[in-house]
Formats: sequence, structure tokens, C-alpha cells
Amino acid sequence: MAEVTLVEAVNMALAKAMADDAEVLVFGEDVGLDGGVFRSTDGLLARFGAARVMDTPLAEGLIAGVAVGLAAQGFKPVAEIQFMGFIYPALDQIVSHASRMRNRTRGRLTCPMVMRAPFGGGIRAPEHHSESTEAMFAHIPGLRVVIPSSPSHAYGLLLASIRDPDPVIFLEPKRIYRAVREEVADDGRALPLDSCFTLREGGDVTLVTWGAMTMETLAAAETLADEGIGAEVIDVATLKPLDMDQILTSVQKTGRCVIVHEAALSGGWGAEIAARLAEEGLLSLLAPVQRVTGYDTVMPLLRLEQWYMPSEGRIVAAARRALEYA
Amino acid sequence: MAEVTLVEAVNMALAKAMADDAEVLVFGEDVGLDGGVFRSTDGLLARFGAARVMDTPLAEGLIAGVAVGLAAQGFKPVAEIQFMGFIYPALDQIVSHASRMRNRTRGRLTCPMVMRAPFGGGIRAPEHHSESTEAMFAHIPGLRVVIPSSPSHAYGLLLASIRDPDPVIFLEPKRIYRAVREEVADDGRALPLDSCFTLREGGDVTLVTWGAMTMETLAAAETLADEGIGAEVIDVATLKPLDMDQILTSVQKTGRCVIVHEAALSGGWGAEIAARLAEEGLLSLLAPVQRVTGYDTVMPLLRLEQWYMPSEGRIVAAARRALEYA
Amino acid sequence: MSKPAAFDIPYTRFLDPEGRAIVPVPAFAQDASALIPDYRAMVLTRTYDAKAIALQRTGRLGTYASCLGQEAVSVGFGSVMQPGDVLLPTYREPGAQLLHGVTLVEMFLCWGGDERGHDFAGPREDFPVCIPVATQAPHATGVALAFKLRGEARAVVCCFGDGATSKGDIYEALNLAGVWQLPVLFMITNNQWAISVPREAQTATATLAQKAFAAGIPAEQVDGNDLIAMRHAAGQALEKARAGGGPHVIEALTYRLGDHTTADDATRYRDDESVSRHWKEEPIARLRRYLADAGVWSKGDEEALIAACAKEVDAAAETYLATPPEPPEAMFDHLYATLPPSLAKQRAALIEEAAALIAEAKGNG
Amino acid sequence: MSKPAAFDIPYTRFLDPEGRAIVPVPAFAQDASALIPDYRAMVLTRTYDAKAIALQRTGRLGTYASCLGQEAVSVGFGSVMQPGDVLLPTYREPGAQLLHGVTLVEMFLCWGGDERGHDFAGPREDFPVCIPVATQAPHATGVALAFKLRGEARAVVCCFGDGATSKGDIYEALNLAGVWQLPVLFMITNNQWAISVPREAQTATATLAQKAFAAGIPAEQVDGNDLIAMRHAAGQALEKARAGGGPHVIEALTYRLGDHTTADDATRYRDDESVSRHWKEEPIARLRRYLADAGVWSKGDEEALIAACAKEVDAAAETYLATPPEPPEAMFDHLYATLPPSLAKQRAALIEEAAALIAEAKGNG
Ligand SMILES: Cc1ncc(C[n+]2csc(CCOP(=O)(O)OP(=O)(O)O)c2C)c(N)n1
Ligand SMILES: Cc1ncc(C[n+]2csc(CCOP(=O)(O)OP(=O)(O)O)c2C)c(N)n1
Ligand SMILES: [Mg+2]
Ligand SMILES: [Mg+2]
Repeated sequence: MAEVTLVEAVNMALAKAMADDAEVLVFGEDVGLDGGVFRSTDGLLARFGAARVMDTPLAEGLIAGVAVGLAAQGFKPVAEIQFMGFIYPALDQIVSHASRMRNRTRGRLTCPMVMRAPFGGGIRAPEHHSESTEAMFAHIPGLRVVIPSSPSHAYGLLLASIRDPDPVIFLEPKRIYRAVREEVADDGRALPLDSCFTLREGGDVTLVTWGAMTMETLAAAETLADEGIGAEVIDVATLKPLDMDQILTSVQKTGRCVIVHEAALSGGWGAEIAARLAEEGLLSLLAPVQRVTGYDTVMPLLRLEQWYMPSEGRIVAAARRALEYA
Repeated sequence: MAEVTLVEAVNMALAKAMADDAEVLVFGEDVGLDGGVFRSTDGLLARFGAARVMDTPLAEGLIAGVAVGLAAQGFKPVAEIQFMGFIYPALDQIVSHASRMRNRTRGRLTCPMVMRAPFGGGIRAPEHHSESTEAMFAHIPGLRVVIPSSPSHAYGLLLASIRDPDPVIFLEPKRIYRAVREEVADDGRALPLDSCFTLREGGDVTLVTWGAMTMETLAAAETLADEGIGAEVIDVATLKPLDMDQILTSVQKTGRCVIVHEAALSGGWGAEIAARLAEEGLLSLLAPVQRVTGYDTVMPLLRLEQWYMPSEGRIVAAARRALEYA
Repeated sequence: MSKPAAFDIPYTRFLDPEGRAIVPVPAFAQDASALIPDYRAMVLTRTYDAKAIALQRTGRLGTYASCLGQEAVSVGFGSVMQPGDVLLPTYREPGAQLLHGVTLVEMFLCWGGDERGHDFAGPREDFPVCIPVATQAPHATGVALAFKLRGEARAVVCCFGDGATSKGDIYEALNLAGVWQLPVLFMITNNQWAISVPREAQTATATLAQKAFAAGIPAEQVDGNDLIAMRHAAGQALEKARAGGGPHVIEALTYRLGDHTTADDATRYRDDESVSRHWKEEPIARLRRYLADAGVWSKGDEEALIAACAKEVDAAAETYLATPPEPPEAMFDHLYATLPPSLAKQRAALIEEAAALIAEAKGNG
Repeated sequence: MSKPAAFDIPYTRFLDPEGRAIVPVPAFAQDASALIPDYRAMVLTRTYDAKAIALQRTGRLGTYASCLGQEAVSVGFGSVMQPGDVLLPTYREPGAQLLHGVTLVEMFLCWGGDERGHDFAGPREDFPVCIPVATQAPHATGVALAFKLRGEARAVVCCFGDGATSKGDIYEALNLAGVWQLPVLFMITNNQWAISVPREAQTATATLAQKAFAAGIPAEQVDGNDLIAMRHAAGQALEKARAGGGPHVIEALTYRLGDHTTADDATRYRDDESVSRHWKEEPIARLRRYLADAGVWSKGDEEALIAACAKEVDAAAETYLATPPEPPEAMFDHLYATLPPSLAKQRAALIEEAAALIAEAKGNG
């Protein structure tokens, strides 16, 4: 079994899906010879040929629209958007067509496509290379929004996304593309979509997060453990459709919840989770819900970006605040 | 003083702003001779001429980008998107440029533009003509998102939006464009942005809403009053930046909150309001927050659309549920 | 100074507005009676169109976009499409949709606001009418890419209007079709108007066909009110595409004789005089005259056809009107292949609310 | 068959790769010494470029995109821009930015991740480098529209690359500029690569200049490694635009000699041999040879220039490196003209957190 990084696990899953199913196509900007600017498609062109691994012209709206057309024809397009900051030209196709084709035609034309994009900040990149606007997509009926937080999750969730008969926005936390290595068996086993993952158990406070922020959140849980506080860490993984049951069960146990994400606070996906707690978990809540997020401002350029991103310290402080309520 | 409809009030505000300030320009599809497909720009071409009222080619991304360019040059563009369902091609310009230009250049280039779009369903229109994805915009730092609910609000809020030195997404509830007439003085008086409006006072339950849903919500408040229940109705009006203070103050008084919007539940702007209640208003909440919204599915075509839209009955039922908690 | 590139745009017309052949007609048209099925399709289209407007005016259909005056474009390329080809229509192509197997009832259902109208029983791969202007063009390239990857001798017809040519989606799709040599016919119906915006205000170009030069695709202009020219040009383009010859652009010159939709009032922005002028060029009278002159069409044929079309359209309208709406919860039943558990709760709530409301309504009644 | 439209694309080059004039040079270049300021600007640009790469390699700058080999394009049109013109650059146009008044320090600050680098002290109306490819093109038409509405004799230069031409934004902006006759020069720098995607894979067209035909705009190709040709073509286009003659498209043919950015490794997708071949065409040696042959440039001049450029660039780098970052709360201070009350709370929280973290760091240290 190979020890792989998250981005290598993405590559493994792509190769596995392509080997298993001739209808799986990979395309986007620089996915061919270059192997993707992060190397997530490295080697696929050599292995599967130019008819299945295609460098497109530079046009994200087109990439999305071509995927819709191919999907309607029964292919399983896996389109790459080079950075999430460049996904907006594709939004019209995603909102107006990918997410609606099955419903619009009462199941006649479907859209089994995956749109992959690296997202999030913290890599000292230029402007527009640090976006995390997952909430915009998670608001759209008909989509799935999936975010892995580790190599094994990347492998299993991407396979599940490709096999899913409906459109999936698959956001890859690029800050941790190479942060850790993990043993991942290339066994074609998918992980469930529509389900959270409990990364760590604890009885005092529930920390809910996804993507790269699982790192800071797990670190915060560790720090809290040193203080004798048991933090349960839930990785939401599939933001849409949202599996609230696991979160509610945990909050029933702990009575306290801290939600962590990198995206701007207002209208981030943490809002939906907190709202559901206010609706369905209110009677369990012993303390106000806390959100530790990016601020409601533009992600700064690299000199200030560390101040924007939620830190372990902010998470720990929020958990402590939640525990102050008796 | 004229009795005007909401769409006439929009027209009045546009004319007033153009008369007061030569830098105000109006453009979009069919805004000239046709006066806009809803007549909101009726007469402006005749009065202000073709250099200030411009029919553009059919390209929403272009319309937004031209507005950014004009605004950087000190003009005050008021761009119309014919229906909110066609705003997505403009999203890249809104997210990547309009909302960031001031911050990016540390105040050197600014973006005092308004993008108007009719939104919402219930007018028996074809697909894509019934969108309410205001939450996508309200998540974006640097924007303002403003939604009037009456002729006088349309007049005052649109004037404020045009005069505001930053970009505003101004969404017009087209279902009530002609629903009521109201006396509106053409006195150039703007209403405050960043502020909610309390449409009706009451001590038992707070109903929070915006846009066309104020109609059903006020009707629900009336019905509740017949049962002896005092419902306070808050029209959020400016979704971003969000004035939570007024909502929190009301919920402190009532202990119960029902949020009503037409957009899909998950990740709708109601989520942000409910989340803030879970954070800042938890100790006042006597009952779970209730959201009465569109379902998490695509707005159906006209034969089923009435089942999608929140009805007065659903709002009343939610308020009653909130009141069941002692 | 050298010249690395040069281009031109040809224009084709066989019949003048009086229905006289001004140049020798192509082989398929030499026996004029071979054009009768197309003539019938044009008349059926116009009959359907009039019925749709009537239904809308009486509150029995939603907003409707008429194709009055444009029938030769749609029937022209529609009649040379093969069953294996795929159509991506706009809202003004019922002529082609009918020829490609969409039923009148399905079309009424669509405009009547019932999604089942998009579940075509016939052409299972055809796309439904695309509402966001120009967004179907990238889909067309995706479908064409599918054909190419599978090595199938099939072609795609992607329809759009003069207004749509201003939108970047069209250019991006043309460009891809050009560089990947995809089997698509990009069919521009230049009806001179995009709602109230005239053709000249959309673009400075002398033709819309030349948009193709930005993508390295051959292009031509055709008299879109001349059924023979339309069929000729579209037929050649589709044959070429199916044979691996790559994409093609046709600009059909026609005129929108009606309002933009039933929600529009065109008198606000154009004068009746220019509309009357264009009535003299309209395609159905032109072809009828040609057929009559050729001795293959009589007054009696015409009367019989009108009666038959009216009967067929009325029957379809009745079927549409007699089709009850789906139950409310249908809005959940095709969103995903399998309903996620969280949505199951919403679906149940909707059923409950609907039942309550229906009971209440019954109680009141 | 009539032909409603026909077009061609001219190509201009004065100097061959050896720096010999192959056709008579235009008036402005007849006294070769008049080209010396442009030559200096090209060398300064290359010196800055090399320094930026060095700073990035040593962790003192963020990701950087080199303009190596493209200096004649940027300096060519930059030297004919007037102060009142407005530049919308890509990340590969420091040559033009410098000539239009952006400082080296500002450029280092930008790539160093400091927004203050975009607050140009000189050209207050110029746009910052645009990162989302092609999205600056609609802005350019907006700025040009502002000039036209105000009746100002000013022009806009909108830069983009070969890859960008595939994006619909470019076409939409070209189309508007064409139909509204806006004073914009669309400056395509065709450096043959969009990251790893070669020019031929972007589009089937013989030239990129002909994209203009889709918008009814005149267009030409220019040898982008020939400073004289660049200046000539851009100068004429800008004069025409300022005089109300409308937009123009120039495709400058050049070559990206370096990696796409410091994050890229071009050996993965192109061979060294083709790069070496293009080194023989590069613009600085070409112009130097021309100046030397004309007797207006000596070895001593060259040595002095290199030393002067190094000094200027090093000093700017020092200033950049000595500029402390803004305080964290700066991220709130230019978001809106006035900070909304709800954000004031977030700003205060950030200041508090930063103070705590800094105190903690000091405590540990
Ligand atoms: C993206 C988008 N913007 C605006 C509209 C509203 N709209 C519907 S049809 C139309 C004009 C289309 O003109 P054209 O392409 O010439 O087609 P025609 O209606 O003449 O057949 C407009 C602006 C839309 N449907 N989609
Ligand atoms: C909309 C968008 N998509 C993708 C990218 C990532 N990207 C940056 S530069 C580039 C290639 C641009 O090629 P070209 O236009 O030829 O300019 P060049 O880099 O050669 O100067 C790409 C794909 C981007 N910045 N913006
Ligand atoms: Mg038209
Ligand atoms: Mg390039």
C-alpha cells in the first residue's frame, strides 16, 4: 500500500476511475502534458491517451458547458478548474444547467459530471488564488459539494463523486495537498457521500469543519485535550446535501459547537450549520454557537493572509468561550 | 404626491438620480426605447438621451465589466440585468472585480455602481425567470445587497444605492412590481442602507423577511393578530451588510423568530440570520428558530410554482410552532 | 507587408420573394413536389404558433415566443437532420423540433409550465429549449465531442439568434468546435431583433456569419425565408459534419414578424411599416407560389392542408389541456437520481402542506 | 452567390532577427538614436525581471511571471502611450507599466503580496495587473466609453495573451468596442504559450488578429520582437483611437522564453531546442545590433546602461524589502468607503487577536 499525499490520492482516484470506466474523461487547462499545475493529473495523458485527457482552450464557462454536453451523452466528465478563483465564469453553466438538467427533463438527460477545483488560501499565491466560496455552490439545489480533508478521503470521495449519477463540485484543499502522507489502498473503494466523518471523539465540545481547516481544528482539539477538554471533531466532507444528523447527535452530547471555516463569515456554510442547530438542536445547546472563520473582507495578498485565516488559537479561544457557559 | 407602484418608484428614483447627477448612466438590455421589459426605465431615453441611457449588446458579463470600467472613471453606472436568472454570467465581474477594486487598489480605483435585477417567482414566467439567489451575493465581501419591499422603499433605497460610493446589487421583487400603489414624494430623500425596517410591531413572535415575501408575512401577522398573537414584522431590506441589532432587539422582546424567504432553504440568507441568533441571541430564544422558505429544489415551472413559494399558511403554522414552546 | 489571412462570406438565395427561381435550384428541389412535406411542416408550425398565442391570450399557456415568419429556417434545417443528429433549439424552433420528433403536446406542455414537456418521447437526446441565451452552445460542442470520441457519423445543430451572437459563450463554443473540428452546425437565425434591440446595435460586423472567422470555421449567409436555400446550405453543412469535415456556421436572414413574446409590445420600438415590408418576403407564401407555379400545389391542397393542421393542433391542445399537473412533490422526484435523506423530510412536509391546503379548499368549497 | 463581406490581415516587420532593416523604417526611427530611450526601457525591464525571479527564488517575493523575451511588445506600445491614456495590463507588461509611470517599487510590492503596490502614485487611472484572464477587457471598454462620453481625446490599451483570446470576455469587449466605436487598442501578446498549451491548441485560426473580424474591428499582425514595428503599429492605432477613429487589434508575435511563472517548469511540456531557436529572435539583441550598426550605441554605452539598470533595480528592491507590511486591520480599511458597523466588530477582534499573538510571540522569544 502506497503512502501518498492528498494530491497524489486525487491522481490515484482519477487513474482508477479512468481504468475502471471508459466513459470517464478528464479535461481542463494544462491537465495533459503538464499534468495539471498541481500535478493532480500527472501521467494520465501518457496512460489514457489524448482522447480521454484533453487540454481545453482557456475558457472555464466552456469547460463547464462541454461537460454538460458530454454528460448528457452518457460520458462521465471530470473537468478541472485550475483554481477556484477562476470558477465564476463556469457558474452560469453550473447553476443554470448542470444542476437542473435531470429535473428539467424529468430524468431524460442527466449530468453525471465532476468539477474539480483546488481551493483555499495559505500558499502565498497571487490574488484570486485563495478563494473559498463553497457556500455559493452549496446553496444550489441539484448539486453535491464535496471536500476531502486527507489523502484517504480524497481517494474515496473522488471515486464516489465520479461514480455519482449527478453533478458534483469537488473542492480540493490545496494548502494540504502535500501536508501529510497516508497509506491509501488503490482498491477502488469509495467513501459515502452525504455523510460527515468524526475525526476525533470527545464529550465537551463539538468542532465542525472541513477541508484544510481540519488541520488547525485537530490541533486545537489536541491543545484542548491538554487542558482536559474533550473536543469532538467532525469533518463535514459533503457540504451538500448536508448530513446534520451526525452533527446534531454530537451536539446533543456536548451541548457546545464551534464551526470553523476559511470562507468569509457571513453566509458561509457555517451559517447553515448554525441555523440548523438553532432550529433542530436548540434544546441541546448549552452555549451560543461559535463560528471561527475568515473575516467578511477580501482575502488579503500574501503579506497579510495569515491574519485572515482562522488559526488554532482562535479555535481554542472559541471553544473556551463556549465552555464558559455553565 | 403621486400614488405609484413599486416599478414606477424605481423609475422615479432613476429619473431623479439622473437629473441630480450627470455622472449617473443607465444601461442594459432593452432599457432604451423599450423602457425595460418591466418598464422600469420607461421615458429615460427620451428625457436624458442616448448618451446616458444605453441599450447594450446581449451580454451580461460585458454589462458588469463595462460598469466596473465606467465606475473606475468616476461615472455612476446603474446597470440593469433583465432577470436575476441571467445575472450569473456577470458574477465573475461582480465577485472578482466590482467588490474588490477599492480594496485591491487601497482606495485608488473605486466602484460606485448599482446592478439592478428583478428577482423572485410567482409571475407564471418561463424557466430561469424566477430566481432568488440573493444569498450568493450577500456572501461576497465588498458588496451591498439591497431589496425593497414597497414603492417608498424602492424609491429611497435605490437613491441611496446609486449615491453609495460602493457596489450595490439591487434586487427588485417583480411579483409585487404592481401589487400596491403608495404615495411617494419625489423629493430625492434616500433611505438608510445597512438598516432593517420594522413594518409592524408585536410582542409575541418576530417575523423576519424581505422583498415580495413581506406581503405573505404581513398577511400572516394579520391572521396571527386575529388569534391574539402579536407578530413583529422586520423587513431586512439591506441583506449585506446585515443589521442584526434590530433583529436581535426584537427577538430579545419576543423570544421567537420565524425567517421567511423565497430562496431555497439551505444556505439561503435566512441561514445567516438564524446563525447569528444562535450566536448572539441564544439566551433570548424561547423556541427553535423557524425558517419558512423555498424548498431545496429547483423552482418548478408555472404549474407547480405556487407549491414552492412560502405561503401565508406556512408562515402562520411556523409562528404557531414557535409559540408552542413555553 | 504580407497577408497571413484572408476570408469572405458567400450568400445563397434560390427563390426571390415572389417565389421565382433566380438561379437553378439544387437537385433535391428539381422535382418541386419533393418540397411539399417541407411546405406542410411550415404550415403546421404556423398553425401551432397561432394556437399557442391564442391559448396564452386566454390564460391557458404561459408566456410564449412566436416564430412567425421564421418557419423556413427551422423547417429548412430540420428537414435535413437525420434521426441520429441532435438538436439544441431556441424557443423559436418548433419547426425543427416537430420534424425531429418532438410532439405538439410536448411543446404545449413546456410553454404551459410542465416539465414533462421536456421528456421527449421521440428524440431522447435532443435538448429542451434553452432559455439563458447562448448557453446551449457549449453543450452543443460537448455533444459533438461525444460523437467524435465514439467515432459516430452524427451531427449537432446548435440554434441561436442575432442577439445571442454578442455573448461570449457562442464565441467560446465556436472556437472549440474549430480547434477540435467537431461536427456541429451553428445555425444563426438572424431575425433582425433581440427583443427591442435591432441587429445593427448588436455588432458592427457586416454579417453575423463572419463571427466564424474568429474560430477558423467556414461560414455563409443564406436567405432564411427561402426554404430551398436553407435546406441546401444546412444539408451540405450536416453532411460535411457527419463525414468528419468539421463545424460550419450558417447565418439565415429572416425577420421576426411578431412580438418578441406574448409579454412584449413591439410597437414600442419598431414601426408597423417595416413589419409590413417584411411580410412581403415571408417564407410560406413564397414557397406556396413556387409550388403553385410548378403545378404541384392547388387551392384545394391548400384548404385541405389548413384544415388538417388545425385539426392536428386542436387535438394536441386538447390533450395538453386535459393533462392534469403533476403532484406538487414531483419537484423533488427528479432533482437527484436518489433523493437524499434530508430532502425526503422536505418532500414529506410539502405533501402534508398540500394535503392540508387541498382539504381546506374543499372545506371552503 | 454574392459575397457580403471579405477581409484580410496585414503583417508588419521592419527589422529582421539580425537587426537589419528589411524595408524602409518609419519616420520616427530614421534617426536611430531616437530609439535609445526605448532600448534603455527594454534593458531596465529585463533587469527588473531577473531581479524579481531572484527575489522569488530566495523567498522574498511571491510567485512571479517573467516577461523575458517579450520586452519589445510592452516597451513598443508603452512608448507611444500618452499620460492621459489608460493601461490595463496583464502580468507580463512591466515594460509598459514602467513607461506609463508605475514604479519598480510598486511592482515589487505587488508581487510581494502588498496591496499598496496597486496604489500607483503616478498613473492614477491605470488598472492593476489583472489576474483572472481576459476579465480586464470589458473594463477597458468601460474606460473607453468614459472617454467617449466626455469627448476626451484619450485612448485605452487593453493587454492580453494568446490564451486569453479563447475566453468570451475578450470577444464581448471587442464586439462592444466595434459597435460603439470606442477608443481602445486591444493588444494581443501572442507568446505562443498559455502555460503548457501551445498557440495551435487554443484556436484553429491562422492568426489571432482575425478575432477582430467577429467584431468588425480592423486588425493586423506585427513582429513583436521588432521594437520599431511595435511602436509603429501601436502609435498609429492609438492616434486613430484618440482622434475618434475607433478600436484596433494588434497581434504581436513573440515568444515566452521563460517558464510561465516561478511556479512552473516548462521543460515538462516543451523542448529546450525550440526555446533556443527563439532566443535567436529575441528583441533586445536585435535592437542593440540595429543601434550599433547605425553607430549610435557602443560597448561602453551598453556597459554603462547595464550598471545603471542594476543600480536602479537593486535600490528599488531594497526599498521594497525595507517596507514593513501593513497592519493586519488594513484588510478592513479599504473594503468600503466607510466601514459598516458590523465589520467594525470584526476589525476590533482582529486587532485584539493580532496583539495577543504578537505578545505571545514576544513572550516565547
Ligand atoms: C442570458 C440571457 N439574457 C437575457 C435574456 C432575456 N432575453 C430573452 S430573449 C432575448 C433576446 C434574444 O435575441 P436573439 O438572440 O436575437 O433571439 P430572438 O429572440 O430574436 O429569437 C433576451 C434579451 C435571456 N433569456 N438570457
Ligand atoms: C480565468 C482564468 N483561468 C485560468 C487562469 C490561470 N492562468 C494564469 S495565466 C494562464 C495562461 C494565460 O495564457 P496567455 O493568455 O497566453 O498569457 P501568457 O501567460 O502567455 O502571458 C492561465 C491558464 C487565470 N489566471 N484566469
Ligand atoms: Mg433575434
Ligand atoms: Mg501566451
